Amino acid sequence: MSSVTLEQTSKKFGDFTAVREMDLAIRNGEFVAILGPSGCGKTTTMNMIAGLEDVTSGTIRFDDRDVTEVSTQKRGVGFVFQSYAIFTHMTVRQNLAFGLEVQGVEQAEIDRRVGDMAEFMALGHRIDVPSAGLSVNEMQKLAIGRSAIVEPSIFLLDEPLSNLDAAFREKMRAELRGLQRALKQTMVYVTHDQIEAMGLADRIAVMNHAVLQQFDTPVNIYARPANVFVARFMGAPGMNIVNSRVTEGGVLFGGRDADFVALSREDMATLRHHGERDLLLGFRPEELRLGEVGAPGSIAADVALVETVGRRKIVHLVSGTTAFHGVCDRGVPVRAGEAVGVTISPDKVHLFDTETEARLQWPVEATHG
Amino acid sequence: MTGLILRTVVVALFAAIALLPISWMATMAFKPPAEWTSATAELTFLPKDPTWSNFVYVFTGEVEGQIVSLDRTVWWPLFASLLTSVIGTLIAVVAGTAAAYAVSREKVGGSIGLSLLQLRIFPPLAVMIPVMIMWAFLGMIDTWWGLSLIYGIVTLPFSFWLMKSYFDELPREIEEAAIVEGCTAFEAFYQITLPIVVSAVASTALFIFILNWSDYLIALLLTRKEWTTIPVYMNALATAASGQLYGAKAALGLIAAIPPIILGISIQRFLVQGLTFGALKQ
Amino acid sequence: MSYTPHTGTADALAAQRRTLARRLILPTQILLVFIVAFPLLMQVYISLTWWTPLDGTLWYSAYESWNWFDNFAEIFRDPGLHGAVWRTILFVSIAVPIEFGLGLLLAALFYEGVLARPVFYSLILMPMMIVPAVAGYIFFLIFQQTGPLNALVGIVWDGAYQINWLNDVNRAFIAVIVADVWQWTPLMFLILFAGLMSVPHDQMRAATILGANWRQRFFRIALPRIKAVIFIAIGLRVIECFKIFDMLFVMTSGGPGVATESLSLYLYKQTFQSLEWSYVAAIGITVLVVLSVIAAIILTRTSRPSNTSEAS
Amino acid sequence: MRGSGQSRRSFLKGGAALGTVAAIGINPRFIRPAHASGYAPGMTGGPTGFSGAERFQYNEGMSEGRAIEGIKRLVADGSAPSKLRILLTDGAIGQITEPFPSGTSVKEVWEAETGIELEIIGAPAGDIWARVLQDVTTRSGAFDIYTHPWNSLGDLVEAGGAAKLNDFVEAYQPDWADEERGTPTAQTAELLYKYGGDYYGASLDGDFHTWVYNKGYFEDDAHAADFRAQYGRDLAPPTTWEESDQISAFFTGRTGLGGTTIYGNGNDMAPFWGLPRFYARLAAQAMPNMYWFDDDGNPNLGTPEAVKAAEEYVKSREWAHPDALSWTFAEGYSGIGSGQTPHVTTYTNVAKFVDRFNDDGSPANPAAGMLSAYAPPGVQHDGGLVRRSVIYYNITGTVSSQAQNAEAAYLFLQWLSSTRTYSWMTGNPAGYFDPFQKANFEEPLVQETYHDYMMDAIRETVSRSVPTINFAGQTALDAALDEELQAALTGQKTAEQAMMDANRRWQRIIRRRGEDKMIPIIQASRAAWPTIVD
Repeated sequence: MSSVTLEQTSKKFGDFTAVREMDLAIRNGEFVAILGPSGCGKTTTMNMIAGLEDVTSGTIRFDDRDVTEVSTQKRGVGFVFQSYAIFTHMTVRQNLAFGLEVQGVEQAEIDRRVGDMAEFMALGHRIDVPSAGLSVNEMQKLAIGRSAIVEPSIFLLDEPLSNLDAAFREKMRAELRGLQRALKQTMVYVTHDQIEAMGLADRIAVMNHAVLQQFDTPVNIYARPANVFVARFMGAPGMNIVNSRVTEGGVLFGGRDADFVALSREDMATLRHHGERDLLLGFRPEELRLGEVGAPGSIAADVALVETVGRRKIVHLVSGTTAFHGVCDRGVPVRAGEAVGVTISPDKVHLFDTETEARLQWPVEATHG
Repeated sequence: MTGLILRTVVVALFAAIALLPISWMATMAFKPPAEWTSATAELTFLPKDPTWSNFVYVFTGEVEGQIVSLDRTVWWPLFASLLTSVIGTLIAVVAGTAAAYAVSREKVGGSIGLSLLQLRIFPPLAVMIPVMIMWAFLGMIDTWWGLSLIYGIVTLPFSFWLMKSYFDELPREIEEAAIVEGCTAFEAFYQITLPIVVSAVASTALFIFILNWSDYLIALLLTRKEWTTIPVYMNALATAASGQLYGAKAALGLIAAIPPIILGISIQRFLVQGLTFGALKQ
Repeated sequence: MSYTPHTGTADALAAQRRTLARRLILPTQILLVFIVAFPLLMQVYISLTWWTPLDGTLWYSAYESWNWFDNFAEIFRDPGLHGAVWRTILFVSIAVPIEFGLGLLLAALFYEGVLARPVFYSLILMPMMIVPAVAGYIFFLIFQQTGPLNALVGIVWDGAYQINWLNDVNRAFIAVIVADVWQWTPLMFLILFAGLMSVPHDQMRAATILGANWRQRFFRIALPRIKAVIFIAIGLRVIECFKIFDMLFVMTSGGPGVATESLSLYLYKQTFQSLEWSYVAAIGITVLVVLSVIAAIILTRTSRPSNTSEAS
Repeated sequence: MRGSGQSRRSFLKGGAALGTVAAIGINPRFIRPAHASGYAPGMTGGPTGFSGAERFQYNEGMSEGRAIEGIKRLVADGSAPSKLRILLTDGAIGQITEPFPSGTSVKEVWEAETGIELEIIGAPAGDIWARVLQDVTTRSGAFDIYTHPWNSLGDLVEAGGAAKLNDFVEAYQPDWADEERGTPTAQTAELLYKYGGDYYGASLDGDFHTWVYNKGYFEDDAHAADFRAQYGRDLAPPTTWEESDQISAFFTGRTGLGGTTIYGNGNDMAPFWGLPRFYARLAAQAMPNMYWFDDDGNPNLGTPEAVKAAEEYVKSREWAHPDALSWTFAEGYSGIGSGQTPHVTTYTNVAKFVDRFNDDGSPANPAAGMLSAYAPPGVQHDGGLVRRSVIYYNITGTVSSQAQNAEAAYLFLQWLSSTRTYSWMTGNPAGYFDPFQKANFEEPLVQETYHDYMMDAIRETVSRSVPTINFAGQTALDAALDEELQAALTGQKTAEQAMMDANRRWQRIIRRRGEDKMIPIIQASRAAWPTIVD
């Protein structure tokens, strides 16, 4: 197992840029999820790591070894396909042995390792069945086992759970996590499902439009999204982003005269540094509280619609021309048509630049000064 | 990249080998008699003195420089080929599609699929005597309907197996829903299922047309003169006039070759299924 | 939901559908019975006699020369037939493997990728679109003593024009094999390439990642996966090759002598020259029995996948 | 553009197309002012409208006239059919349908005099027997009259396909065997018209295979001098096969007309078409004849004489064109016409198709004007020189047993094959029908078409021609022999093996056909052989 480093890695298909100048340092033994909407470049990134796609520019290193020009066969990666790509014309044993055989490992060694791997994957009793007859669960195990048996330096998984139904997926997710720990493997896991990413990964790389948006722990991604895209993409529903304006008196919610939003001291410091300007204000729906109209520090809003989803209510709110939503327990007595006062705790407010949509931080980059 | 170029070169070589014999006939069709063989002149690929006379000859029966006038021009054989191929195709496609639907949906007809396959595998010459006697008894020798009928029968296996592979893929629920809505079973077949597979039917028909058009043996045995098809006409031309009407025969060969090439290339993807009886899709 | 079929119960519906199916299959059944029943009966009947049209009687009077199984015994004694069968088998077992090999090579090249693929694809398919009788004529032209091939040979080996192709026993056999390979390699290619394209891309990539080189991927993953397609392609060619008539008839008429006489050409000569119709009938029945077994095998092979898909 | 009318008139132009000599239908050659009209005194029918037409006219006292009268009676009693359907060899159609020498055609005269339409259905020469057989065995009844190789007559009769004509011949008295005008000998008539003692066919051909040579080559000083130096005798038409083969060997590889390389043996050797060459060699191997079967009806193919003939035949391939094994008669014609070969054995109409000049006086083929013919070569025996040719193919008309009206069909055949109509028709260069009746050879139009040298050679050939097989089983017997000969020609067997195998196959075919039935027929067929020894 090894670390994986991408430096300024780009991939172009003709005029189309699939991945743009990506920098990504995956640590040894780490479980990393690459997350993003479809077409964001996450699969291309993984294919480049595996060597299935040549890079257009930049470098890929496994540990200190530059593998940019190394062919797929020689890279020593494990790859689990969304379809599992089981060789259905072979038995379980033949599947497991395939990688060792083509690499010219001795037969006795192959037999031993195949036996061990089958036991480890709990496929020992199925070892001589045709693999076409396996259950989905077994197929996934076989796919992982088949990759693991060649002791890859890094393990890549391409949405391996997306074929499964919801209940089974959760079970498989847990199993996968367990396997990763047991195998002590560096794993890169591509998914469009943020819950999967949050639940599995040590760190998450969020991608959009060929660009890496943020690479951080799940907690940080959630708590300190690097930009508007990440803020909106993570969480269900995503973060509310409203236009607002910094004035002498404070931050005007939705650019209106009346209501100011309370900010943390840290944010206030940031804003003072920037001076009077427009910005984007972000807050998570589950972080706002509904109260009486006119409560101190609250923003006046009307309830447009209330949806009940499971144990939660999603409340659609309108304040002036600004629409946003909140989530509350289903026990909260709120009805459409009511006027409410919305409070957001100051340390849960996120500030983003209107132009770059990047998180405003102290000190802000000079270009925005 | 070098691999790609190397592969392309090899493939181009194959393409040249595929093309050269055909183009030899094609250029032969435009050569005057003196250029037909190396007995009278040095052979060249392109005609030194290109001429339409071979075509004029087979289409009008007479041409300057040919003292032999043809008893029959190519027009009627051309028409005979076209008519019998088209009607044979209709018979095969209509009967085959209906049977394929029935077998796909209701498993009726026992081992009809096997019987049809045997029909295709069997060498026609081993059974031609009784067929000739039967055709004669029914007055069908050298008639357009007699030839069309046998064409329809010998290509039936293809239309059956092809269409069955299509119907097998189509979920029954489509018709069941229609029947629930109040259609009769036939209306469900005719108004719901058939329109869905209409392009498959069309491709099957083109494919079978090519098969019928390409026939030589059956027309040789079951026609006399009136309804001989192009390939038979072409070969007979050589027997009668001499083996040396190379140019005229090449012109006929070209005329016979063009429709299948055009149709065949246009349905090439479909051809695979036809030739594998639909076994490819698994 | 609350729809109720107004056609009645599910049983009635099923009955209606079966009735329709029986009607739809009827034309095909009639055509089959029409083409099979009488010929089969007549074949069996006259094969047990010595009847030939030269007897001056019609076929139904064939019982006058009843001979039980003499014709079938003749099958084992007839060197002409044995020669034709042997030549046909030789022809099939040389031509089909070459066609398969070249077709596979082409399919592999296309699978790996070539420039201008659609253009080359169409060009390479062209020979199989040619009417077989016309293909026979094309190669008749090419292999003439005074034809282009010898002209080409004359250019390469100056003056050594005089290779005799179609009037030499061995070279004529080679020539007809060349013609058959030319015409039908494209079919092999077409089917095998389609087969290769149906191999899941992920499996090939998985094999690559596991360290398999090109050859290992091709022979251990792709080929085994398209076994059924290969079976069909070869089976189809063997059957058609075994029946071969049109091309040979036009190109060599079985000549020189009987050097290129296939089973079909032999039957043609028996029918129209020797007029041994009862003997031809006996051969026909023998061939039918042999081929039925083969057809049954093919059918079980090809219908298996559709059965499993219905089950799932 | 050139209209077809013009090309019809100038049809001999552009005759460089050697490959086209085997006609599907040659347009008429002779353009003469049409001034005569009406019948000559005492004549009631026949062609009119050209000078000499009276030679082909007839009255009720003549064979043609009797046929016409017979038809008229059938028409009168309402039993005549409205048309007659004839299966005819493709290349022969022109002689019936093309006007000759100008004015009217055979078909027009018939239709005008009888009102019965002639429907001609053509088929290639090589396929026509298969078509006949198809009609007979399937009882299609698509034709009233078949034309087919004379060799197939026995098969056709045995298969029940031909109507017996005895009664009609008795009633209408054709002039087929007329001493003045008919077949060269009474024997020939027996051979050509009868099968098993009964009348079945009407001969429409004279396929006595004839030797044609390039006189220009033979008289060329350089060739002649070299030949004399090599063989110590003059380069002259051969009298024996040995001499013939020497000539073939001598010419092979020499340079001929237009720089072409000569092959010495011009014969075509394809199955079916090449067979008569072997038969001719075989027939001369004994005194007075080497019969195909011995007195007891056993095949003679296993004899040393047959092996010798086969060996010589196989050897002759050396001097033939390399593609000769796939050649039919047509390639043979073009070989002699182009000057590629010094001599060829073939059908007599080679003279009319090849040896001719265009309207502008230029030769239609390079060798035109240089050709001549000689009597068949033979084998020198102690008792004399046996020179033999064969009758082979010889288009023959038969009345189908399924004819709608056999009498009407017969009457047409009698009319067509009687000496006046036939002489008229055979003079027409537009088809295959060749002269064989005495009257034909006397006819100026025929002489003009076939050239004088051919007239003499034909007469000599006819008297030395033996019949090839024409009894039931012929197709099988010839096919078996053919196959073995081809095996020998292509080196798969020695000539001896081939002959032994052919002998066995013939025995088997005869056994299978029934020896009791076959042997009398075989013995009877020997009676028609000429015994002339030079």
